[in-house]
Amino acid sequence: MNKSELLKEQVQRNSGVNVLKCMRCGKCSATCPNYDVMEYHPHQFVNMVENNQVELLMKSESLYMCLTCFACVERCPRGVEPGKLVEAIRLEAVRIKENNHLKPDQIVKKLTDKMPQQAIVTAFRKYTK
Amino acid sequence: MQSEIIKRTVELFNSEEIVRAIGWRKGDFDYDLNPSIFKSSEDLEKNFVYNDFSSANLSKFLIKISQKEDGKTLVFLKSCDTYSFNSLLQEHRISRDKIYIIGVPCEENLDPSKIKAALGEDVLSMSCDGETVTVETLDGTKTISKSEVILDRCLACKSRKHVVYDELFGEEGEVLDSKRFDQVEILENMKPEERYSFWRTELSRCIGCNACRDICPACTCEKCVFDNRDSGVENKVATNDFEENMFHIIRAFHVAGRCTDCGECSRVCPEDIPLHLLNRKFIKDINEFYGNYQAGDDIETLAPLTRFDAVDVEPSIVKTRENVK
Amino acid sequence: MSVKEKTEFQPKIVAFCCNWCSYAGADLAGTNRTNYPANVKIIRVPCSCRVNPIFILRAFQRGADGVIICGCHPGDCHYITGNYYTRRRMTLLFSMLDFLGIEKDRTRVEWVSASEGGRFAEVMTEFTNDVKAIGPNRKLEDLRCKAK
Amino acid sequence: MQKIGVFVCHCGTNISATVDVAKVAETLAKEPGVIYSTDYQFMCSLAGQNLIIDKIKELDLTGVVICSCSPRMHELTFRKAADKAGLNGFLLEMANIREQDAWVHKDREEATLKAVALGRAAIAKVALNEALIPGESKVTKRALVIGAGIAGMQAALDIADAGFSVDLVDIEPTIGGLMTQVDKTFPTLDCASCILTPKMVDVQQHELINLMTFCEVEKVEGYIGNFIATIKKKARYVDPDACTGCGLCTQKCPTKNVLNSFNLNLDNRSAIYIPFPQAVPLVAIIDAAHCKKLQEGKCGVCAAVCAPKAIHYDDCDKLVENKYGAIVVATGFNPIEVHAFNEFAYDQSPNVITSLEYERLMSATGPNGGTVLRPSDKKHPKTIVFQQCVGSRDTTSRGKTYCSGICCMYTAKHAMLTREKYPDTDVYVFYTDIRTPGKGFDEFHRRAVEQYGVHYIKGSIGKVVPMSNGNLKVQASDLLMQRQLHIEADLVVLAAAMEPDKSAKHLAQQLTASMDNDGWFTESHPKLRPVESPTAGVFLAGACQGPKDIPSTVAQAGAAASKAIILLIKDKLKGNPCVAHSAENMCNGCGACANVCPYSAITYVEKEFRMPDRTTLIRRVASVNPAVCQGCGACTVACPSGAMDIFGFSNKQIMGEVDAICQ
Repeated sequence: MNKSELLKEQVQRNSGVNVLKCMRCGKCSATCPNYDVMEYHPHQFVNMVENNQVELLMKSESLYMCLTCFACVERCPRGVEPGKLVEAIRLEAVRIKENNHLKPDQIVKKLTDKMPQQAIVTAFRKYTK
Repeated sequence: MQSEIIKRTVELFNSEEIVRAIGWRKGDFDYDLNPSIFKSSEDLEKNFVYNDFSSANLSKFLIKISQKEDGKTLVFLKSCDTYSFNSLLQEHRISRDKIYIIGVPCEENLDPSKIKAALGEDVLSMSCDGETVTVETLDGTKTISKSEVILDRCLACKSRKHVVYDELFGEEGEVLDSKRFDQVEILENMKPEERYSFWRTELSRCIGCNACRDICPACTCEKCVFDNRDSGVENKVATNDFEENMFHIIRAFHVAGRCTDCGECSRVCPEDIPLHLLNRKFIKDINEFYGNYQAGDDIETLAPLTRFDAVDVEPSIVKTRENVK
Repeated sequence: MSVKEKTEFQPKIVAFCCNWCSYAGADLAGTNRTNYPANVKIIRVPCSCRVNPIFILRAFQRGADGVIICGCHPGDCHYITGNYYTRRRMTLLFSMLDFLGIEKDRTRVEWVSASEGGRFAEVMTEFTNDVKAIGPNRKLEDLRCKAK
Repeated sequence: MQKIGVFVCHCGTNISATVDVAKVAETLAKEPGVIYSTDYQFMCSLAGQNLIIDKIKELDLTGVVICSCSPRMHELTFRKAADKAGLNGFLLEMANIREQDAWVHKDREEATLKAVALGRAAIAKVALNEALIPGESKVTKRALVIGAGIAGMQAALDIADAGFSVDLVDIEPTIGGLMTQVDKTFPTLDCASCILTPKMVDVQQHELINLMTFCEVEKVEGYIGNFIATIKKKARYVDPDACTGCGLCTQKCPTKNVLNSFNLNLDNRSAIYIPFPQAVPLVAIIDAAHCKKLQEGKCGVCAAVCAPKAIHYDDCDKLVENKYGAIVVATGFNPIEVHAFNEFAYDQSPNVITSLEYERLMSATGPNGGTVLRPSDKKHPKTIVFQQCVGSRDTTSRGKTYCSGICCMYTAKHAMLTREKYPDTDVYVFYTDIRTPGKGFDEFHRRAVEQYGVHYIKGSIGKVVPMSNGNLKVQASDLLMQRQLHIEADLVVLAAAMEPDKSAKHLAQQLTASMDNDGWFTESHPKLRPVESPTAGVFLAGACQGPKDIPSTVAQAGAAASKAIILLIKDKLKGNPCVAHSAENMCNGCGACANVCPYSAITYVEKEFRMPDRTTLIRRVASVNPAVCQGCGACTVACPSGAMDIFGFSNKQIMGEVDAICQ
């Protein structure tokens, strides 16, 4: 198992999500309130995890654009729960620590009008010493 | 308690509510009780005993009486006996409307053979006062702590709750969180060879007396398959050693899902074979595989072997599971 | 066949096959000329749920070394629900035999459909090899031998 | 004294190449009970069969064992031969030494030994066989069809055309079923009424069809060929024989504000009503819950205006009992309720409707006479958004896991008809997958896209927000363009999943017909017996068995009818004699056997027994109905006492085989 596959495995295990249950209906992205500011959208999170592209997601700002409102979790007809997947990928990002976690001064720079409040909270929450 | 029970039963006799009562009759000694039918209040007043040795489960006697006799029969049931009663009711073996149940409270019963083993065979009488058992022997009075002489099955009591009764003496009890599967687990944790040698030692003592079958409230067949000459497995005279061992496996299988774990089989076994462990193994497996089930808990839920789930475990689980070596 | 093979332990294996799926699957193995060990002797039953635990123990009593029960796949039973009962009964029975210390590889349940001739042969070959590996069945008979 | 004859077949070289047949015959000759043993080139040939017949007669054989091919191949052939010789066919057993021996083994010695073992098992079994005579039962030459939608009507017509009387029962006051509410049908776009109403009239006029509308099947007992059904005739308060269907009562009725269920509550009707103008029978009915006379005791206008005096306020439910030989189930389907899908705001806006409601909006008999006007303000909608898969392919508790099968097609139909009638309307269809596997179906869908300019978007509506002007803000995903869409729509149409009709469950219990987890009736075999229920004598027509469109429904109804006819045309049914039977003296009446019986073939009777001490005793014992029992044997293992056994596969016979094999 290479690194990408390992990440996929870990993300799925931590979230309890089975990405293979997705039937590509797009309900998650349809229901997402922060769709427009995301580079990768909820359904892409699911599809990209399936295709071993967790690292791309970890690098993307989209990871912190998710408001964790769980509308996608609520509405998904197949019980895939994309929101939980996002959380698990965030956790992976946090675990890498020094490599990519946000430093306090970085967060300050990100405090723009566009940044949703919940994302700020999330950013702090993911901050580790 | 005994006098209260007698008083009430006499009332029921006098009001012609009941025509007979099944209870425990005084034997040669006050610890040696026999299940018996009392047909008059006089007989009952004189010979009925309810004490720490009233161990026998009386529910099975109701079958023949239900089939043959008219009038209402009173039966005394301890909490564990009520489960057997419900099972019999569920299987249409007894008629509820012909039976009056007095639920009698039960602490632990005592085991006369344990007392004898500890204090010698020459016992004249035994009585229990709270925590101490006082024993009159030919050598004089002796005492022993109750906890040392409790009947084995009562040590793993599953429930003090009477699941069915018309009248209850004492407080309503509760289902207990018993450790009754501990012994099964000990065996499960042994190596198969050790288990094999355990059972070989135990079952080899079987003398084919059929006491386990005759006492069992789930073994109520009009004619046992092992007594039937046409069944092809008649067991009257075992032609080889395998047959008695087959008897115990099949007997356990036949009561699987129906056995209420009353423990009578082991209590009456003259060779002290722990037959209840076979039944408990089935109960434990059923709980693990198909969800918790207590036979006799109610009379609606179908026994586990007469229902199924489309997603039941496969038999291969026996090979793959980790909790049994 | 070499002399060595002839003298090796040849287990007696009884296979109970349901009439509608597994017996037909066994017939298909024949039609396709798919080999499996001759140790396996098939008894036809209407449904796997016809197999009484007594039959299995009887087979062991009379000298069988392995007993396998084959039925339709769960959900495909010709009698709608028969094999679901088989599944529960045999799970419990096998667990009990294990509890008594009997080798787990002597008994088996397999679901073989009428179209799975190849699988029937595979299953029988595998089962025969498993039983061969554990050797002759003594334990079941010995269980009642007087302890000395 | 057994006199068993053994016949070993060479099957050309099929068997003899691997098995030493002469040696097998020679060895088996020494088995106890065997008085004759031989081998022959082809046992199944005429000469071979004659050999068997001659030997049975000559040696007065009591049992025959044929060592040859699979009994699945030739058991019937040989049984017939034995019968011809005067030996009951069930006194013959086969040892399968071809498929299960000669063909799967290479070593001649091994295969020969195995053939001997299999032969021994067959001899051991045949020695215990009993002569069996299949039981016979009479067939009642009348069919019951439950549900009078397109499936039930088709089945009833076919059965009646074959010359058998049919009772056609429907829970609604009119026949026709759900198709009466449909406007046009795909892929031909012909009007549903034009093809349905003539059929309804055919049904009404057929002299062998007895219409029982507004009736419910309460109870069904009995078995194939001999069902007894109790049917409840619900109070209609109008004598259907007297009513002329003039409709005067409906015009004069003062209660006009009852929601009209035929138009899915999109408009109102009176308390006494005729469901729709083409209803069959064309007879009024009083909705008791809303009738002033029945609720409050005053009014009585309808009775006053009714010239034929057809109205009876004292009408009540009646039970009738009838006998039937065959039952066809055609209870159909309904769209699911969509309230749980709150993201679509169905409960918040009248302009969010289901597809069937849209069907009514388009229909000439609908609330607006066929003009599509949105419910809130009767304005003509300019933007209509369709959402597919509402509750279909949904594994959550809100929906159904299966694909409802017809939504892709009816949505395409709706979109196409809308664009044709109102070219100025924008139509969007949000889909997950398009599934159009019927004849001409995908072409139909492509026409909607290519010729009618319907915007098909791969994606889903995420949220519908009703606005104060009645319009709907629709937020949706467009997966192929990777964008989120925001559409202001006038009307949102939801393609709700299909579910079985609610009446089906009770019926299934009565018929002991099995259902799957979703409540669809299960067929006896998914491929080879698709219109037969596992309960013998019960047949399945239409969507009660699973989601279906009209052509498949009609086809299946015809198939179910022909299966019913095959049954009804017989005077007597020959049963399978290999059925269970209970030894009453050993039976405990515990009920275990009945609990596991998939066919409810076991009932209990109170039986009097003479005891050895001359007393009598009454016990409950099991009794098997041989006409219903299929002989699976589940009961025999559930029975602890061994009282339950099966003819042809008895405990002793199987143990005889076990013993012989393990010898």
